[in-house]
Amino acid sequence: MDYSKNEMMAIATGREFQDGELAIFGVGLSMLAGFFAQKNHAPNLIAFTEGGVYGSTPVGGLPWGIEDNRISANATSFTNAVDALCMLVAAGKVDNAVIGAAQIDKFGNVNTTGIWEPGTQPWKVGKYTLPKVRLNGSGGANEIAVGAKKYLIMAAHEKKRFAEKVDYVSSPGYLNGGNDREKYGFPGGGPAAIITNLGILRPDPVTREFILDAYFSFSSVEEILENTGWELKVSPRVKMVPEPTEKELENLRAVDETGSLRKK
Amino acid sequence: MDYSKNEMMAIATGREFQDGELAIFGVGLSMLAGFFAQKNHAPNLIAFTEGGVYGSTPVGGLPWGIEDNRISANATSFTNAVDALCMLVAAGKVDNAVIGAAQIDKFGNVNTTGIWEPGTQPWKVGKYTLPKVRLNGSGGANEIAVGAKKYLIMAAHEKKRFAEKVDYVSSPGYLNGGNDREKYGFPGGGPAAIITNLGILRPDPVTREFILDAYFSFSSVEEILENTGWELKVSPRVKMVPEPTEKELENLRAVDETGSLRKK
Amino acid sequence: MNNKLITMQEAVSKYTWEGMTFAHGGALPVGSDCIAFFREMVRQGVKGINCISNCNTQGTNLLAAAGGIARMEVGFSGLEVYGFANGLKRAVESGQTILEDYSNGGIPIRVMGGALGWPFVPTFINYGCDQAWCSADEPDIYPNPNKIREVTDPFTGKKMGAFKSITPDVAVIHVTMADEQGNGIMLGTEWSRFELSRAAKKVVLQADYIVDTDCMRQFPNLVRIPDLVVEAVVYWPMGVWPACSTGCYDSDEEHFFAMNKMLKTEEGTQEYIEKYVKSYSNHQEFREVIGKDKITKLSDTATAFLMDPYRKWIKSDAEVQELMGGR
Amino acid sequence: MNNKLITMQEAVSKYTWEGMTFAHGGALPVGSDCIAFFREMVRQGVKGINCISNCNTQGTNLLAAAGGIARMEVGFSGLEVYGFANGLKRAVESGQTILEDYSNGGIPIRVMGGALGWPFVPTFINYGCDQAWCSADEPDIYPNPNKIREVTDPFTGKKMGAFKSITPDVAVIHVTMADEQGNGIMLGTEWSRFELSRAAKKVVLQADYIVDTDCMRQFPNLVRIPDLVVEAVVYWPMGVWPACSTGCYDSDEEHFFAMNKMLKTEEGTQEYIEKYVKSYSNHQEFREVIGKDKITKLSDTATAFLMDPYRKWIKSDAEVQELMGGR
Repeated sequence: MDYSKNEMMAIATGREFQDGELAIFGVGLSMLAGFFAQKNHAPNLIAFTEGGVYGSTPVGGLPWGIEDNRISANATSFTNAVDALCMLVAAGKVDNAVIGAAQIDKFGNVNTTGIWEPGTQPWKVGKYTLPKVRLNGSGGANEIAVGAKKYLIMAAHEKKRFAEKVDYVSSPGYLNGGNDREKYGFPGGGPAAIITNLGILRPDPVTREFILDAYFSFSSVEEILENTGWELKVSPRVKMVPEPTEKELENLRAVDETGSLRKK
Repeated sequence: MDYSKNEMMAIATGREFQDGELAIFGVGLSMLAGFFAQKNHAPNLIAFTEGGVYGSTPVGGLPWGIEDNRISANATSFTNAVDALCMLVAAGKVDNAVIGAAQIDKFGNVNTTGIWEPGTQPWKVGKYTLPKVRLNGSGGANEIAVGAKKYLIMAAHEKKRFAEKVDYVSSPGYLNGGNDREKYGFPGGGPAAIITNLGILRPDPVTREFILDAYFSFSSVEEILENTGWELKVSPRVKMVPEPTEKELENLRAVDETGSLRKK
Repeated sequence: MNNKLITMQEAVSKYTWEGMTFAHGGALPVGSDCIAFFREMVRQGVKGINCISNCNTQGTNLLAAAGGIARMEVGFSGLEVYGFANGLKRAVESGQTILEDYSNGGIPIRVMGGALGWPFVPTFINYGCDQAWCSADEPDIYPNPNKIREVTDPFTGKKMGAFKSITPDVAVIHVTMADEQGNGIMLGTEWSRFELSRAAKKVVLQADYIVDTDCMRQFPNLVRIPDLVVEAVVYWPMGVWPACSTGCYDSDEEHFFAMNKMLKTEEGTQEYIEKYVKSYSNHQEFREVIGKDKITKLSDTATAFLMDPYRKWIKSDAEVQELMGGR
Repeated sequence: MNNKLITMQEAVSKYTWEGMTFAHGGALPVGSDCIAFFREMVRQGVKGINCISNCNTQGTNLLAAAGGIARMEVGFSGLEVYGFANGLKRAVESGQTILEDYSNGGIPIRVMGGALGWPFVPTFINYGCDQAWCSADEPDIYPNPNKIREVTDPFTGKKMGAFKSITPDVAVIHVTMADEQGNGIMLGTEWSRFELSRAAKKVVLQADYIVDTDCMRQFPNLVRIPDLVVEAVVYWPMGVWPACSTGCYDSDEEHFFAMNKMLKTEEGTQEYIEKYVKSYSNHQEFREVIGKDKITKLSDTATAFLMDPYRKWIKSDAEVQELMGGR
């Protein structure tokens, strides 16, 4: 079967959603993964957006943003950010979600705020100097990281993205691992998986360090280790993720009408 | 001129409102006083209700309640209690307001919750036993007492209502007087006047004890002292409140279409 | 597409139980509340309810008179121009119902705290007064330091009050219109119904009208309660009677007074229950009990024009029955 | 009956000043914001703004590029599918704009705290992460203990975070429709515009349409911003361009990209200002700058039907001009 790495990543992410879950996903890849799940196996997956757009099914192409007209045309309810992000997401009512990452570390902490020259990170030097590259900041991902019962992190698997420790924690995963997250009393359970274009990482239940759980038909344990910036542990039960079925690919491509995932 | 004591009380209360103020009043007497002011001399007095009914002018007779159809028919906006009571009233945005009282004390504390047998009040016995008579509780008056820049208290002048100390503080005035109110950091300034069917009491700026400021043409200092349950002090500048003008009475009676104030 | 329509009997039987924390909404005593739901609670003999009430209404007045309310947290316990709520007053004065006083802003903001997942809510309201110092739950302590606690603003060091947030087990919420999926539109003030719908673990809507979902798609900004927070929808026209539903019908002065008078005594309460609770078994019969002329008169409200934009989407009794598989 | 309509020039000149705390609303980068107001701020050379931004938009991107933003508190500083906001990025990376990071729920809830008159807001969001530990205002301290402080739940003794509330000097809020008295209707998500309208000391509306107050009386539940919190109303059709206004027009992809590209450099920014800021002096000329064909195309939005119920109350340019005494 012919499919792209991004299609596999989207399908693997979509498979993590179960029917009837209340979910939130951002624009782009994660939205495609979510809508794929809804179309493929979770017809009662309920999704909404950060600003409180409910009941919508996008029209007219990939949305320009998560609250734009393309996603608003069929909505059954419009509310606001305090409702969607604070009352539903941050307060712990969402079952599952997807966030992206510019940088991610072995405890599932996500950085979307800035990249520093190595050795000049705030946590390293005890100062908040300007980053080398300013990114976009947290958006609504922090609310998901804090409040969702569980959530998934999607990222391209590259050594520079997969760091021992992120430069800046925009969205807390398990922080320094172990029970460190519990200190803050967050309502949500933390990241359940990191799903990349090469495989799937899941947290060790005790140390909360992410370890390699599965690779794809086109990747390998070795390739993944090479592309990870920390000494990635491999699960003794590491396995290959089942390839997309025809039905899955068909459903994904129906959702990905502009073919943005198909490019290899 | 022929007018009732209640009409004088409503007019005296209405005179305390200035044009352009943002105001809130309850159902019944206080609403009539407010709408009188609007009609008579404060066309830009802006009033709203506890539940967030904005821009309305009641139709079809005296409202059954402060958010009912008679007050809702012409509204330009409906919101909610958190908005109206917490964001506007309690947060200190309202200029002036009126509340009623079943019992009131010399520091302007208001009781609308219950009447106890003398000597069995919670503050006296250190216990919260059931009151002899259960009243209706605070409603939105507590928010007004806490948040309005200033507010007026309307009450029938009777010895049993005007107590040295109220049985239960539903809506805090100056509490134990002096700077006692300041302890709680309330955004609002406290009660500006007690307006009764016999006269007007205002707080001493230092002790915050309410003293007799004015009597009506049909009442007297003596009558007011007799009908007050504490040793009421009399302002050295005590004066008679000007009688209603013809225009005032006309405007009041236009507002009081059912004639509820006219009964003597 | 989840059809959430159930009957009133099913709703009460499934969503109420002894010892539960039950919230309702909910305008002031004279405004919209799920009064019909309370009637069915009385018919089914529901007892031991811990009630979260923005205000008392004729619903809580009736349930309290029938001995169903063990405890109540409330902002206002009267009936506005209709006076004291005799059923509730009797239950409180006899010690049958424990009444914990707050204010009309206090209950909504505590519910908002529950919706936000906060354990507490900062407050100036109900602070420095007897709503804080008197606790019906701990009557032996005065001033009570536990009901409304003290918290320090970490930025200025100043003290203020802290409410405990509320997360009811179930909220039953009156809406003017709902679709079968549970999207709800309220006309008139929301009071705390928006916050309640997010704070409660389960939400049931009681609707005057069932409308097509196309109505929601035309007016999404009016749909303040989206289907995803709602478990069940009960269709019950005139369901706020004898109070008023903005856009639909006025307060029934005559019945309001008569009802409150009857709830003043145990005998009157039983008589009321016989005549206005046990006398019907569905909403068609319920409307017969109110009477056609009375309904016509009450429906001639100055707010009726507010319903005009939505009439074309309203489903008839027969259409709703069909949606419910004939129930 | 207070006519609050003023011109855009008057609004910017009266309601903006150096050192002020300016809030705007406000959906995400691609959604509704008072972009036209920002253009006029740039035209009038407003500098030294302390900006409260739920999200960056093309408005803040432009004002930052023009050197007008001294400091900004923001939840998201990008442009969604359009990428990084080059004007803002340049201002931040050069040190011209101090950027204090929060999240998309963080700014709204802090504004809500301001609306409620609370000095602080309890929080789990932005707590236990670098939004708390890094402060652009105090860059020499890490982890910073002052930006988001610790507060103890007085009921359980557990620790949580505390945000400082926000009460902006002025909030300029885009609404779909306003009447001349300042009642505002938003179509689409409100983001934090409701809270902003209560938290700000002064509120100015920028409206795509001016409608008759009868529209508000027909749809009072849609009027989430009542006149009493509003000081001024500016009529400015296509005022969100190149972002989208739900019910009115779509995002202008072409201009969105082109604008962001131009804001990447100082020269491009000057060119942009010449072409798209200084090239008009009223909203009629502004629409000529966008172009008739482009407007027709953008207005052919799949959300257009959302405006249908309100069209009969929309006032024409001429009617609005008359209301404004010919200005």
